[in-house]
Amino acid sequence: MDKSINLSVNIAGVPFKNPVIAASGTFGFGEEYNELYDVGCLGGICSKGLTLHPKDGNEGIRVWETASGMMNSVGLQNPGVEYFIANDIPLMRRFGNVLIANMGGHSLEDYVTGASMLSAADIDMLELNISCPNVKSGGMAFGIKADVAHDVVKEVRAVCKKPLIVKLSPNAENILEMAKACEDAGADALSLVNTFQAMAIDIRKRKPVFNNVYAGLSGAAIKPIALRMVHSVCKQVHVPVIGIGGIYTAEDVLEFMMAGASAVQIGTVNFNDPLAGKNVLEDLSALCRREGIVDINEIKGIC
Amino acid sequence: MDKSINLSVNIAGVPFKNPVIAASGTFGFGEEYNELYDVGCLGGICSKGLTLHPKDGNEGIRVWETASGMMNSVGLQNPGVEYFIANDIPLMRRFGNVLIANMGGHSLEDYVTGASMLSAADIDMLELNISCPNVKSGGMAFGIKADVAHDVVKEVRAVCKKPLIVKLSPNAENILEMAKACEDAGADALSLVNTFQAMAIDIRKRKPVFNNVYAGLSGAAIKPIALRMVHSVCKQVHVPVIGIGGIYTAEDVLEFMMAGASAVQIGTVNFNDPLAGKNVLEDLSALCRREGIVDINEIKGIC
Amino acid sequence: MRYFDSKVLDNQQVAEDIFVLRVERNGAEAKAGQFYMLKSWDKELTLMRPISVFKAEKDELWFMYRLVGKGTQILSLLEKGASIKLLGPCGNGYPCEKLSGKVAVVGGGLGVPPLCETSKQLTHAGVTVDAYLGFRDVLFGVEDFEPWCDSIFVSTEKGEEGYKGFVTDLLKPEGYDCVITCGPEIMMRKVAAMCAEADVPCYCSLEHRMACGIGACLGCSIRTQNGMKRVCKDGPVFLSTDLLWNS
Amino acid sequence: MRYFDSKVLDNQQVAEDIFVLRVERNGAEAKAGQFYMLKSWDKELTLMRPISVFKAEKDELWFMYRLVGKGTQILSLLEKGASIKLLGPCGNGYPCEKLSGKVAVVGGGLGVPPLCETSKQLTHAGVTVDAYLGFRDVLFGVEDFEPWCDSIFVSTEKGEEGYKGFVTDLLKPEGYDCVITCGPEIMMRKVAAMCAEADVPCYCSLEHRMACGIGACLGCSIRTQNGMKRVCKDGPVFLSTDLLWNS
Ligand SMILES: Cc1cc2nc3c(=O)[nH]c(=O)nc-3n(C[C@H](O)[C@H](O)[C@H](O)COP(=O)(O)OP(=O)(O)OC[C@H]3O[C@@H](n4cnc5c(N)ncnc54)[C@H](O)[C@@H]3O)c2cc1C
Ligand SMILES: Cc1cc2nc3c(=O)[nH]c(=O)nc-3n(C[C@H](O)[C@H](O)[C@H](O)COP(=O)(O)OP(=O)(O)OC[C@H]3O[C@@H](n4cnc5c(N)ncnc54)[C@H](O)[C@@H]3O)c2cc1C
Ligand SMILES: Cc1cc2nc3c(=O)[nH]c(=O)nc-3n(C[C@H](O)[C@H](O)[C@H](O)COP(=O)(O)O)c2cc1C
Ligand SMILES: Cc1cc2nc3c(=O)[nH]c(=O)nc-3n(C[C@H](O)[C@H](O)[C@H](O)COP(=O)(O)O)c2cc1C
Ligand code: FES
Ligand code: FES
Repeated sequence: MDKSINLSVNIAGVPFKNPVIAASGTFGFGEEYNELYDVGCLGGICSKGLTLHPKDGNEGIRVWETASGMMNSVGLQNPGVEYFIANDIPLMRRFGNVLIANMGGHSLEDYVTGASMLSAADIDMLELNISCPNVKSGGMAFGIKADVAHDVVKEVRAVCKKPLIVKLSPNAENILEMAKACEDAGADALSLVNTFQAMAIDIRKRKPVFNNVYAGLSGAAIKPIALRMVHSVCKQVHVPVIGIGGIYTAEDVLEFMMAGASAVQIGTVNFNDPLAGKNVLEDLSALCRREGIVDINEIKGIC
Repeated sequence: MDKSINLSVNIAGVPFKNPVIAASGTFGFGEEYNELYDVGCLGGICSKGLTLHPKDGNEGIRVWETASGMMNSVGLQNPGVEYFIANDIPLMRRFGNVLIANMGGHSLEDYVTGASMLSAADIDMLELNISCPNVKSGGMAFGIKADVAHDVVKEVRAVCKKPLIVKLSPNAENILEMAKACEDAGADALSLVNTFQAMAIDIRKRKPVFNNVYAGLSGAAIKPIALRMVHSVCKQVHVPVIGIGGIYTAEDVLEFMMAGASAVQIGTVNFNDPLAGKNVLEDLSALCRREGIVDINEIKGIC
Repeated sequence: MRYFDSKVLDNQQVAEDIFVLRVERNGAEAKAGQFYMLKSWDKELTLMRPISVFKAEKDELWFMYRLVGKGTQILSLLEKGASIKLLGPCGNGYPCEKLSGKVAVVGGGLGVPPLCETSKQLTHAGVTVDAYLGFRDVLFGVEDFEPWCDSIFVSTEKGEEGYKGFVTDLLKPEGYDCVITCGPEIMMRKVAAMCAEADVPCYCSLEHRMACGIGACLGCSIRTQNGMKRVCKDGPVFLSTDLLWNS
Repeated sequence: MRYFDSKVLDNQQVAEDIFVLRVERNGAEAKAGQFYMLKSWDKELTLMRPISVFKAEKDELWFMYRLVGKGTQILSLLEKGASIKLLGPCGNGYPCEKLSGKVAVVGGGLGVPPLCETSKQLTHAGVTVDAYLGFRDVLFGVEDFEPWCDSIFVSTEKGEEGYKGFVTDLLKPEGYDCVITCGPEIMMRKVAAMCAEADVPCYCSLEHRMACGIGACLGCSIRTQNGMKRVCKDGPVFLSTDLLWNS
């Protein structure tokens, strides 16, 4: 990596050594990919999506490949906040980068309790997932209507002592109103997008592929839509924005940052290239050099 | 083609010899593709998007390839309703299949005037595009809010003597409310989806690719989202639905029909395979045979 | 666990739809029953494809696969010298080193190939192996079991070769210290039930759609007697008594 | 206009990033200045790629292309015998048959190859041709002009070969009955301006992003003196006086 190029960014007061963060749910707690490369080289890691209580997740097929993307219906399988704090945080801490706990929930109470527990633990930031489209009971609603989101963010904000990122769903009725509502309610940063609600049918079985019928679409396929959403949100809010959605390459990172993102998360690409985190970072500094970018923050929002 | 399999469908009283229709804006008025194969073999053809008055469309780059898809910002370039009626309808009539005039607009008045002119002409159906995301002045708004859509559909319905298809935008705030509003307002059928609002950035130029900044995403990339929207709309409305969005293969046609669509439109795939219309049809009858489908209407909505 | 570039040494069609791919091993490990995530594309397909180790030769890894969809289609077109990426070895594999006495390996369809390396490793561990191999119509890979097995029983559904019917009709678990099975779930369930009855331990190798292949995405989790388990990491091999067969 | 399968006869790298692809012609037509939409992929890329006819030989079509992105990368890897799909001939082409006397063809970069077939067809139409060919640093295709041209003038930006500077510095439109140009817009605008001054008719060949390539999608429309025109169907060749150079 080229040391003469500054890749470090700052989000809501938290310094990142570079803008490439592993996206929640695609990177476990970092352990597995750390067998392949030092995941501490990433700017940060978002934990898999936590809920207050442990969850088994969904039955049936959970992942399905689509054209330039994939669908998932993992359904927030996770060990619960308490187990995470006791067991996973210490392991994640060894990586030496920014530790972001990602949390979803089914009820306002769970969100608030979970957030206050997590924010008291040794994490750097909390990312509130108000968007997971997989959990039937609730889940969805928080991420669709701006006023509902406002309420949950406000309550969580009140108990959260760590910088709070709110992760938006592209299924929101109005992504701009949603972003503004979350900002108003006290979000220190926004991240977007989560997966798009989508469907696949197994024509031989004449049945939906997923038990839950719908599942979340991610990957390169969604990048152009995600980029549009990030761009329009960045023009409307004052808090920093983390771009997510089909980011596979260093070029994609620059696109999202030119659209206004302060950093990005990479998800699905980890499955396509298990060294994606490392590779994107290496390419990013080479690309910056080629494009004459000395400090990556220079190009932020120039589009 | 296998004559023992019934592919014919009926939409709002109009018989189609098969459920594969060329999508608006991707097929001109049929002339060009007719040089490559007899486009009369298709169930029907949607004309390129018309407006009351002729339009030059957008400046700058108009098409851009993306992962498993493309973006376009044609901006409804068209010769206007009057020219279309005088010159293109007679040519399209030679094909002998269902002639659907697709019409967009910038104002309620234009919609109403255009629709009454078209519905008096020799077309089989009118497809009202309330969704084109490319035209800055208006266009978008009609397709976003259900109440606005309701008004325009109602007024058009009042003057339209032909079966009226309303084409929905996936950018609608709530696709179900939108569908129901259009049904309530008198749509005889719905077609969905139009393109997704999306963005691309040329990182070398550090500028958006499109002069209008945002453009419409289509192609295989969007199929899983389109399928979900079609499925959920089909569960909510009683009028027939035409599925659109990334349909490339006979398998895709069956997926959309199993999700509840009465027919489909193919757009972007025509660029990937100029014989797509013919090929999808041939494959469809082979696929039906393989899957033991004697009448394609059997599998409609079984998911 | 490594992610590395390898070269195709050979890629032969051995039966209708069935191919054997040989790649440079590059020192990679391979316990019987483990698998690799493969890809020979860049981003045209999103995911890598899980394929079991058919044979682990000194400098080569062999995979036997059926052409079923886009990924295996691309694999099937690979020519000698082509590049291919491997992620692995993935999964736990069969505990060959812990077994002794007489073991039956029971394979069906594409569950057959992984049992070849398994038979070899069992033999090396001093175990006597009988193979029960079931096919739909055409046999593949059977001769590869010969060096490692005492007896080989073969069946086809319509009796084109060997016994006519299911391979489970031939199996008598009572005679074995352990049964190892890989194949369609319906077959493995039957084998597991027979072993339960006979009180013989039975290891099953599961399949599940996978995204990461290394335990990070929870795309392949299944419910077991001991809670949720990842087929790619905690499996693919499970004791039959741990399974719930929840599909 | 046909859409047909063809076979690659040869695909050679002729300079850094520059390749010449030869495919079976299968009786397809090819007027000078026309192009084909090519693809040698299935659905991995959405769109076909427009490439001009470099040479139309009896049984072969030749294309000269620069490796710039994903599509041309895939093309560059094609080997003899590979399948490729062609849609064309697309566009209007140069009106070679209507010209007479002395014509200058002025090409820059990848605008050079289409002028080779053009020079040939002009020669066959009894026209005398001079070629003005501008390159950045490395020459390609120049020798292919020799059979068809009276004089060939070559330039490179830093003078590595031929004249140092732009090829437009060498051109004097006054001496010609018509000028035909293909290359970067900035060059063609200059040529057009010089021709306008000298009152010599000038044909320009435009490039634009294309989806269908046959006039159906309006993805390549440009504003001209005569209204909106499709580069793929109404062009790519336009009289310079019809153009607005609106980019
Ligand atoms: C642990 C494990 C070991 C395997 N070993 C072998 C083997 O040795 N030989 C062999 O022929 N096959 C094996 N399979 C099945 C093999 O992975 C699939 O046949 C292959 O992934 C199909 O890919 P495709 O692109 O051709 O098919 P597609 O249907 O186009 O694939 C679409 C997606 O579904 C997944 N998929 C499709 N079928 C299966 C399946 N049966 N199991 C898991 N995922 C699937 C693909 O990986 C891909 O993500 C194994 C599967 C697993 C989980
Ligand atoms: C009428 C016409 C004739 C042409 N003739 C030649 C030729 O003879 N030799 C040659 O080397 N090139 C020629 N080009 C340019 C050539 O089409 C592009 O270089 C090529 O499409 C790039 O594809 P890619 O996938 O490698 O690049 P990418 O940048 O990955 O392509 C992405 C998309 O942009 C389009 N695109 C990229 N560059 C151009 C361009 N300059 N013009 C139009 N579309 C572009 C591609 O077709 C594709 O749709 C011609 C273009 C046109 C319009
Ligand atoms: C298998 C899988 C599991 C995911 N789990 C979560 C999760 O638990 N919490 C969350 O906020 N997002 C989750 N996501 C969404 C990703 O973090 C990311 O927002 C999305 O995949 C889009 O980015 P990508 O296109 O780079 O994958 C998951 C995505 C995938 C593919
Ligand atoms: C180049 C292009 C032009 C289009 N023009 C129109 C149009 O004029 N009117 C309209 O209703 N839809 C238009 N569309 C949308 C298509 O009809 C279709 O709804 C969309 O592309 C999704 O289908 P697909 O993925 O099969 O292309 C256009 C699409 C493309 C790609
Ligand atoms: S495939 Fe990702 S955890 Fe098993
Ligand atoms: S590329 Fe479609 S009209 Fe020219």
